[in-house]
Amino acid sequence: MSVNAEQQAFEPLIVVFGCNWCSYAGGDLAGTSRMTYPPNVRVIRVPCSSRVNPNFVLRAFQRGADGVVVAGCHPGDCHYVTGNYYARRRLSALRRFLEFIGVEPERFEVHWISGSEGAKFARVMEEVTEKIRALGPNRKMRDVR
Amino acid sequence: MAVINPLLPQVAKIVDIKQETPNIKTYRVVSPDGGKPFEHIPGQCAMISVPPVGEALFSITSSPTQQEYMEFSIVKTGSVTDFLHEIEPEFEIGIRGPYGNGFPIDMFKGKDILFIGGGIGLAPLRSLINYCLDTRDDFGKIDIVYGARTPDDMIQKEEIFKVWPKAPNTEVHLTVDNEWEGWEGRVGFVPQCVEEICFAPDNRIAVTCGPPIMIKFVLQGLEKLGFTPEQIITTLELRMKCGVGKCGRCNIGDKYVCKDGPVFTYAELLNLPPEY
Amino acid sequence: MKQLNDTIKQVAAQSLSRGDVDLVIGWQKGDLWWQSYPAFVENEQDTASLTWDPFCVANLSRYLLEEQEGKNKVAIFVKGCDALGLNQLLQDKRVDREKVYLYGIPCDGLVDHRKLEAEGFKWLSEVRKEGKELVLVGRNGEQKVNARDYMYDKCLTCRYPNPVAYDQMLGEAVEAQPEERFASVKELEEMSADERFTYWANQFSRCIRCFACRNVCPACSCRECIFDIPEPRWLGKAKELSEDQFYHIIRAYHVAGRCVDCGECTRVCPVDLPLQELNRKFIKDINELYGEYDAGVDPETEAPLVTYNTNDPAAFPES
Amino acid sequence: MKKISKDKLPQLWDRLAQQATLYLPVEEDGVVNFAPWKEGAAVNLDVINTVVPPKQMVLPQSENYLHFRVDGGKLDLEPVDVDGPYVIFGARPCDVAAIAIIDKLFLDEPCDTLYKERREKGTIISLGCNEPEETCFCTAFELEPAFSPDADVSAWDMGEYLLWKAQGEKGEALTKKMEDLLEDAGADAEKAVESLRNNVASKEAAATKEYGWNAQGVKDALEDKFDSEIWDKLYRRCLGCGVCTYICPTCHCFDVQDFSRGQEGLRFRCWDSCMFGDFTLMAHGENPRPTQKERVRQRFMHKLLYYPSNFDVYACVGCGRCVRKCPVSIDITQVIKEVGGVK
Repeated sequence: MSVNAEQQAFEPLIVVFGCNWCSYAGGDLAGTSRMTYPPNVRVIRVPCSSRVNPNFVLRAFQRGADGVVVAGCHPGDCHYVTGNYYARRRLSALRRFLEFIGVEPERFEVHWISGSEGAKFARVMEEVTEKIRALGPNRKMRDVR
Repeated sequence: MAVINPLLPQVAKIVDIKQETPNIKTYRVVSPDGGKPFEHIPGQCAMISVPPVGEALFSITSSPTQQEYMEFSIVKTGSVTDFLHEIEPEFEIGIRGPYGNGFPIDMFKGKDILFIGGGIGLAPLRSLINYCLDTRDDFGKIDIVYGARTPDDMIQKEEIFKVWPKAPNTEVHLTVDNEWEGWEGRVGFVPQCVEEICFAPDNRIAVTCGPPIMIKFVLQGLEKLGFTPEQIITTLELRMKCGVGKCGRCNIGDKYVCKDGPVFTYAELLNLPPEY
Repeated sequence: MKQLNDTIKQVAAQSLSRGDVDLVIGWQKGDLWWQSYPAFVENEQDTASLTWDPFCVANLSRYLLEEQEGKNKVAIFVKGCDALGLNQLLQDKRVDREKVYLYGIPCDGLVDHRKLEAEGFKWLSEVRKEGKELVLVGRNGEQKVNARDYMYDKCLTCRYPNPVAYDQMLGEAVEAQPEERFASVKELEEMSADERFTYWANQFSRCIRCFACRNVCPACSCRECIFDIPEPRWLGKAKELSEDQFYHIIRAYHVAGRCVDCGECTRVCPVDLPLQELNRKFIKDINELYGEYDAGVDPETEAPLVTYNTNDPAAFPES
Repeated sequence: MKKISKDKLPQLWDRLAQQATLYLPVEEDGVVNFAPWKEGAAVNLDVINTVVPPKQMVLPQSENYLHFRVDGGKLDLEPVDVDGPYVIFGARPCDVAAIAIIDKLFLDEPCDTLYKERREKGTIISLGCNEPEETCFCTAFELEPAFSPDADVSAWDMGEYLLWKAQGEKGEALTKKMEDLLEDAGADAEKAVESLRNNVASKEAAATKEYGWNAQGVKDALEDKFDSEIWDKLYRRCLGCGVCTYICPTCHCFDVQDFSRGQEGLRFRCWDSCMFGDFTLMAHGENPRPTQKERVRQRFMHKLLYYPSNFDVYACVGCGRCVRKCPVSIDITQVIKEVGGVK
């Protein structure tokens, strides 16, 4: 199977942590508006983007995720007022650190998606899936047992 | 046959689960093709394995004379036991053993035996009690003192209320820690009960299992009654992982509880460092 | 250096005899020339065993977690890096400042005995610091070498040699001559992602999971560490690369913004993992993103990752 | 007695690596540990002790021994086999003696077959020491720095070449396979080894002489020291980390854990340390060793009293790794002297 074909055959696994009040709702809206986005995405609902513990991100990579996305409310819209402000700092520090350890930064992204941006949700999932498909499977951090 | 790895469990099946008390269940275990997974002597233990949670060592509460199955009474108090308390009969588990030295049966032959149990402590004793009752003539008088916090916390209610009292030359003394509505029997801690009944030490062996605090006062009480340390036997419980004296975890001094124990005489305990 | 050695014994004896403190934590010599280890002195006559020499590197502040219990006052000696560690314990509310009496020791760098041994200096009986030099007393007389050549790497980049927290300073302030502390972080940043991954994978695969780096760290003072909690078990006990990575990334992350860059993790690692560089990466990024911040300098200011500004920049595209 | 010139060693290693995994001391980032041989590996035979002892080949830091599959109430179990043959090249006499010491426990009834199989699949080529380290005290436990009776092959570094002496069947078989690379060492080789052995032993004895001690009395000395206040002074500086136990060649305590991937998983055993707080912590919260004092005491009591009373050999070979690597210099030689174990 030629490299290109192999790459086409590779279906990336994307784990998305969606904040309950905005991004998860955005995902719902995309669904109810009959917008399609790639099935490679597995959405896990969290109360807030600041609930995403770096353990979750690393565990996802260990168990075979090729890309991880944290989606939360736009700064200022957070249901808990300051949640995404903390998340912005902590996930920024985590993203740069994962890069330092050797994980391609595209594999871990953070997006602010509000409850009304169903289209943006679908678009982001589409873009991330294509980017990761181009990058190929994530061997780094994966638990091979 | 080739020496098999002592850490390797074999598959066994749980055929019956009896809820004894709010946090204790008794499990009846058989090997896949029926019968006991392996032979054992009273006081020995087996390692129950419930992947992917883990393994834990439990005393075998059934007597070796019971050929059809092996029984374990298990308190819900950790990840393995939590899992065990969730499962239904017909569930398959891993099992390996028997481990430990077991009770020194010859030492009891021709003697009166005083069993003193507290709460779950009756489980290891029951294996020896039923063994003695099934080979009754080898032994003298049997007294069983058993206490628990409340009547609901007593295990093997069928045997302690109905079967054992009817056995030849056998007396059962039950007690609950304090007054309990609907309980007419004796009230008071087990050590108190032992001293009140004032058992004579001559030609008698005392075997006791239960929470450490009970053991402490029972030992004192027995000494007051004139029992020598050689006449008092107990079983110890420590964290045990391998069960075969290799993993270095369950030592008291140079003795490994899983291999040189869990049964010790009080005399043996006295020259072990106080680290259990 | 000799004069400080006497001062330490005096102040300890004094504070114990006057009953100001119940315990003095300092250092004491072992049998070998490079062995100086933490000592716990409760009565006056034992203070004679206290010492100060080029090997008193162990950070004493973490012992307060246990030793402050049930005592009204504990005195400890703090070098520059130790004082930063102590302040971090104060900021994390794990030590009660009222219960601690701090003897500050300005420190111009301590000696890594392995650097001496690497150049054949062995079987010594004593090593003294005299000005900028080390006097090595061996079987065949004394030798002098330049002290800075044999200092711990962490001392070469030390920016706070004078303790930032003290009740009584025991010596003259020294001048900091720090080398660039982010040199190797920058070197690693220039590598490609795969090169960096291979570099760190090789380092982590040497780890034997002894947890010395966690147990020595003044910023790692949780009552129950996440790696010790059986349910949910985040870290398995198997020797597996992905578990080693998980441990080191999360340990570095947990002290991010609170690590005082004292280098004890690198010193105690039995397989010489460059753990300080992991923490320095976080320090460098946090300085760049959210402003210069030195953990442990002022326990009153909030650590960067436990606060925010509404207009913070992000290390990811924000649309 | 055979010999092989040092420049032929890479050839020898290649040959050895063809039939089995060859482990030898390799330096990486300044750390020398046993690692599999591959072309151009930075082999370092001068360092006395690797950081992690060759114990890790007979008792790996973690080894899977059971594969399980759980499906509803069904359980199916399948042992995992021990991997292939290996050769350890360059193990020091103290480390080989340590393996012989833990043999006594693992091969004692009921025999640990995992360990037994790993031992049978291994061949150990020991390399005698020429110089003691400052932290070496193997002579205090009556071991010889330049000779290991339990190795399959004993080798000595004579400068330009190694002397090579097969000991036992495995050693003879291996020597036969390597015959074309080895030459006869000639008549005076035995004498050369003899003088090397005495020279190094006396050098270290002189060094240990500075401490002037032999540790054979420590078991009796410890009999009544359980409540001695030596432990109260010693434990306070201990960080409770696992450095001393994991790099100790005779420490063998292990834990059994499960790794699960949904319905399938692996049960493995892995190193554990009596210095960790949860080593003896029971499910219901009781812990017979609640503070670091009991744990520090247990480590020394086990090595110098309990193990000798069970297997009549001390569980310490005087390699000095714990003395060098303890972050707060808890020093077993100091403990032995303080409890009056010096004869």
